[in-house]
Amino acid sequence: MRYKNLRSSLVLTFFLFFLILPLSQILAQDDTLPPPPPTEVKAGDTPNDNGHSITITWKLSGDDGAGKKNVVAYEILRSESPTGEFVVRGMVPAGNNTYQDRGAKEKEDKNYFPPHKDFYYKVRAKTLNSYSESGVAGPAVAYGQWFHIGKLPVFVGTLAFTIMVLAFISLARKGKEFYVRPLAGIDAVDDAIGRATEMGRPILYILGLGSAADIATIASFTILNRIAKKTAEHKTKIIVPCNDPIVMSVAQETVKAGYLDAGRPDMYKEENIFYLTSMQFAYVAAVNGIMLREKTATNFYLGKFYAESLILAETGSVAGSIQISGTDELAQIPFFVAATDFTLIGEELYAASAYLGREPLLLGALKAQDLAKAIVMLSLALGALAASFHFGFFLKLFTVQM
Amino acid sequence: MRREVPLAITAIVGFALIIVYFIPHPPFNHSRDFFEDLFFIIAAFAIWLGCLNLLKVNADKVYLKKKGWPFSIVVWFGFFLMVIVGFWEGRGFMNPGTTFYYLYDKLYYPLNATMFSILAFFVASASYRAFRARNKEATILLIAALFVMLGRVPFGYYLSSWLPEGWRLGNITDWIMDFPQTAAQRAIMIGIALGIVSSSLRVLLGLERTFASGE
Amino acid sequence: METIGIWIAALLTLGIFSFLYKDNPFYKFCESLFVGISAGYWFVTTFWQVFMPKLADNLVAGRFYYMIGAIFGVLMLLRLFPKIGWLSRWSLALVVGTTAGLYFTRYLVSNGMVQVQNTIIPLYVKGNLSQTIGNLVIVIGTFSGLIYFFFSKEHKGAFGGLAKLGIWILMLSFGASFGYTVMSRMSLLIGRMDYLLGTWLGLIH
Amino acid sequence: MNFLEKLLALDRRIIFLFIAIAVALPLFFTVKLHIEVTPVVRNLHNAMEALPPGSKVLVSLDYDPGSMPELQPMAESFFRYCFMRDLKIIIIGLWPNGPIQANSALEVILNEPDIKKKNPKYGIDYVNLGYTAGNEVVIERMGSDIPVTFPKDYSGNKTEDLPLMKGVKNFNNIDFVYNLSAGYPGTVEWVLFGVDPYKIKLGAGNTAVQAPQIYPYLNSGQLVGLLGGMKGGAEFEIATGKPAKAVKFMFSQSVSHALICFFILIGNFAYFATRKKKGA
Repeated sequence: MRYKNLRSSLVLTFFLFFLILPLSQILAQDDTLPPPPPTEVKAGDTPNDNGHSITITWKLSGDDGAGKKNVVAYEILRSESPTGEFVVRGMVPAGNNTYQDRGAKEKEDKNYFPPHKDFYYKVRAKTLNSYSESGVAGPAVAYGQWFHIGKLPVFVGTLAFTIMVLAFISLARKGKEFYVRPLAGIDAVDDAIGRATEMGRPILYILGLGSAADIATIASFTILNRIAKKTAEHKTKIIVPCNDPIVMSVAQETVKAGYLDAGRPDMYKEENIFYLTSMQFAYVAAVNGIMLREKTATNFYLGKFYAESLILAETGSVAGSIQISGTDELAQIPFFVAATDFTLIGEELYAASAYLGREPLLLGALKAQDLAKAIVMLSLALGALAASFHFGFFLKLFTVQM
Repeated sequence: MRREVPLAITAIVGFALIIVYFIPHPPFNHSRDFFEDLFFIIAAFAIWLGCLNLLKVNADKVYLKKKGWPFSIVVWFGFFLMVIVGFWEGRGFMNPGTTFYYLYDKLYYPLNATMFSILAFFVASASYRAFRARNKEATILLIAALFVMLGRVPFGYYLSSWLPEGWRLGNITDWIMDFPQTAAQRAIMIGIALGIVSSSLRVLLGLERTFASGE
Repeated sequence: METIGIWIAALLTLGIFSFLYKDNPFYKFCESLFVGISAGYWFVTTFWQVFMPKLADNLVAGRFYYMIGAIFGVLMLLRLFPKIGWLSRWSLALVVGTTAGLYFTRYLVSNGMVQVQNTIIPLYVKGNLSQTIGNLVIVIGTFSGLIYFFFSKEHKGAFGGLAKLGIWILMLSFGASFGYTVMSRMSLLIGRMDYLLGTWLGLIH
Repeated sequence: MNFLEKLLALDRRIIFLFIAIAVALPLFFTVKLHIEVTPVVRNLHNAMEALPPGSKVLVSLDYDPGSMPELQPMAESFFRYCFMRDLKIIIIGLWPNGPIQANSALEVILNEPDIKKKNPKYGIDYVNLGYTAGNEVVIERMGSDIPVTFPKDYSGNKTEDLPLMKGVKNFNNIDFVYNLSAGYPGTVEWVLFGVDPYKIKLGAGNTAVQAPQIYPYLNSGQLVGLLGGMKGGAEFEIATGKPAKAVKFMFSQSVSHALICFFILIGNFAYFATRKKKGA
């Protein structure tokens, strides 16, 4: 008897279940019923910015991704008083729970966002044909920060590195001798100049396509200075065609200074350091011509180079020149390595000026670089180990927020 | 004055820009953009230096009847052709349909594209010359280049289709690009970063000052 | 006009290509024209796209602090007058200081810290052998590559061994980059050939 | 000097000649190469196949003549595909040259017999809204109002008067976005300023040099699919069943690659052979 009842109630439940399920589905289609509103709305200053933005966060509506799953978007509304008129400031698709209300920094701008002023916010969950609003959050004030916390790792890195450089330089000043290992590209410089002298043919020095302020170009200026001094001693002609007017001006000064150091200012000829054009391939077309017509014995390509690197290196090889290259442009290093006789790879180019000059102060800076490199390598090794054991602390040390 | 002022300007501007990087508060947050603009403006002035130098060198060649002087007239012609038309057209000088655009499209572009495409020939001759298995390093260079070159065209498919999926040339290419290539690039990049940071410091501290040299 | 243009463009194309055989007057002509045109093009573009918007427009809009740019720009030009030419070094100092200051943090972050951050990866990925090997290659490769760039120690012993490994990884990468670029370089030549044979001569469709 | 030594010091002009032939000759032939359609291209094709006829696709051409060899075939195959499938095309450019490139691609495609039969009409089946300055800001503005961002089309007609643009207000009325990119602004900007805030469906074609930088966005799903370089273009043509320029160019590409590899091999052969002789 009791079992029978149980069975019939089970049947009834089943029946009801299959009746209710489609019904509930039909009801769910009815979007006129507003979704549950977003909750826990919070508004506050956006951190680490210039003070023209407020960040709003909320907890998703019950129908977003769950429940009836019919929320399509959230609208963010703003007012200057909790009871005043709220205007729509922006919209984000469903699934998002933050919004940055940003505005322009100029007072004249239509979309100016005043700092140091109270604002109130509401968030509206929208379905296709209805919506519901959250409670009012605020007041929130936008203000600018004086230090970007997310950039703290960079700050620490900057400070640490500066201290290291200064420390090594002061060691160098005190007369400490530093050892640096030999670099093939540097050792080849003297031979290359000697070769040009023996053959009685000129040296071609290309500073690349960089501006006078690119670090690669600056490193190249220092090397040019040393080489110019040596060519003055050997009475060898040096030709420096330039791609940038400012680079040309500095190159003229640099070579002149080199000749002065060698005690041969009379031999300096300004017409050998000249400007061609700033357009990459036109410049290369002209340099190609110079190589073949002047039959340069030695070509230096030191600085910033782009696609033209291989055109230069191959034409130089047609002309039978010895070629020494160096660049920090990642994509071009392979071509120089393959097609020139010696290549200074990336960092070696910057180090070259210290190598050639053997100035203790520059060598000191080089030592600081090596120390920093050792720290980086240690961090890499420890970091990878830590990551293998799902230990995320190390990664955080290097994570920079923009 | 001649030496100290430039070094002081470099140091003050440089260190200020480093400090400003950490300050989001106005007006400092825009100072970096402003200094970048200054950089471009100065370069825009400096272009006179370059062009005058170019014209002078070529005028000298014509005047002194140096070897190949007629070509210097061509340089002058080309320069003034572009400058006159460019200023005549005004601000919309590069809009399609203008004479300047025609000159760009029919003179500048083909010359530029051809010079660029010469690379195809040089890539071939450089590979022939440089990719010899002289030692271990050169052999690695050579093999990696061969694999990638073949792996990127249908030809590589024919060569390696007998291999199981995942071991074909195309897959090997992808693997090399994804892992060893990434590793090497990172090592170079980190080295470059340290080098640039250190060189920047040297410049700002006035240790590397060839750029301000002279009398 | 269009037909003349195509002929001129085609002849200039051939002129540049003739350099591949040897240096010749035809190439010299194209080269000189190219240098002149490009310098003129650069001059005009800089005027309309840098000088006007970045200087003139800002001054017209009342942002007079942009005068600083004009002043330093004029100082740069004083090089043309030998007696006061040394003043141009002030502008140069500004340019160099600006870039050094901007590059310092830019490279420290994007080339330094971000790369270190990306290399801190687990050495063992459960159930994914190829990823595990790949990660190992990345970490060891970056590490040994950095060893190669170490200036203070001679490449000897175990250190030298790691440096050697570093060179191998670098060479592998250089070879791969070289091979990878061949494709786009060939595309450029194919584009030119298509112009000569198709657009100009109409031999292919 | 024996043969091997001559081979070792081969005049590069001979190599140049061979390269020129290897590139030029295949252009005269149409050869059926086996081109495997990789998943990234397959995904793009599938996403476009899923669009019903009449869907509106926006194509942004962000390159200049410098990247024509790689990207122009992609533009052409895309237009051909859209016309065949009756998809409505809206052309824009974030680079000044983009809309010009589009016109020259259209000129080619509209003259193809298959397309001539379809007889697509300007304003109804395709429009070219031209170029607007502002780089990524243009994308942002399009998110709120396309007709305001592009008030007039390439030939100066009012955008609102074009039948195709009726009811096109912003990205909500666009079914698919396709971007051909050679740098900045390009695919990265479309992802950051289009996909992320407006959830547009984006496919892209890139130069071979640029493509590796775009891969991370594919893995994260922000990009539907990607055509990388000439090979990607050829794969798309194969996927759509209409082999054209890229496939043809790919033959040149293949032959020249093979030739370079062949040269490297004989160079090494000569190198080892002469060395052995010297050693003996």
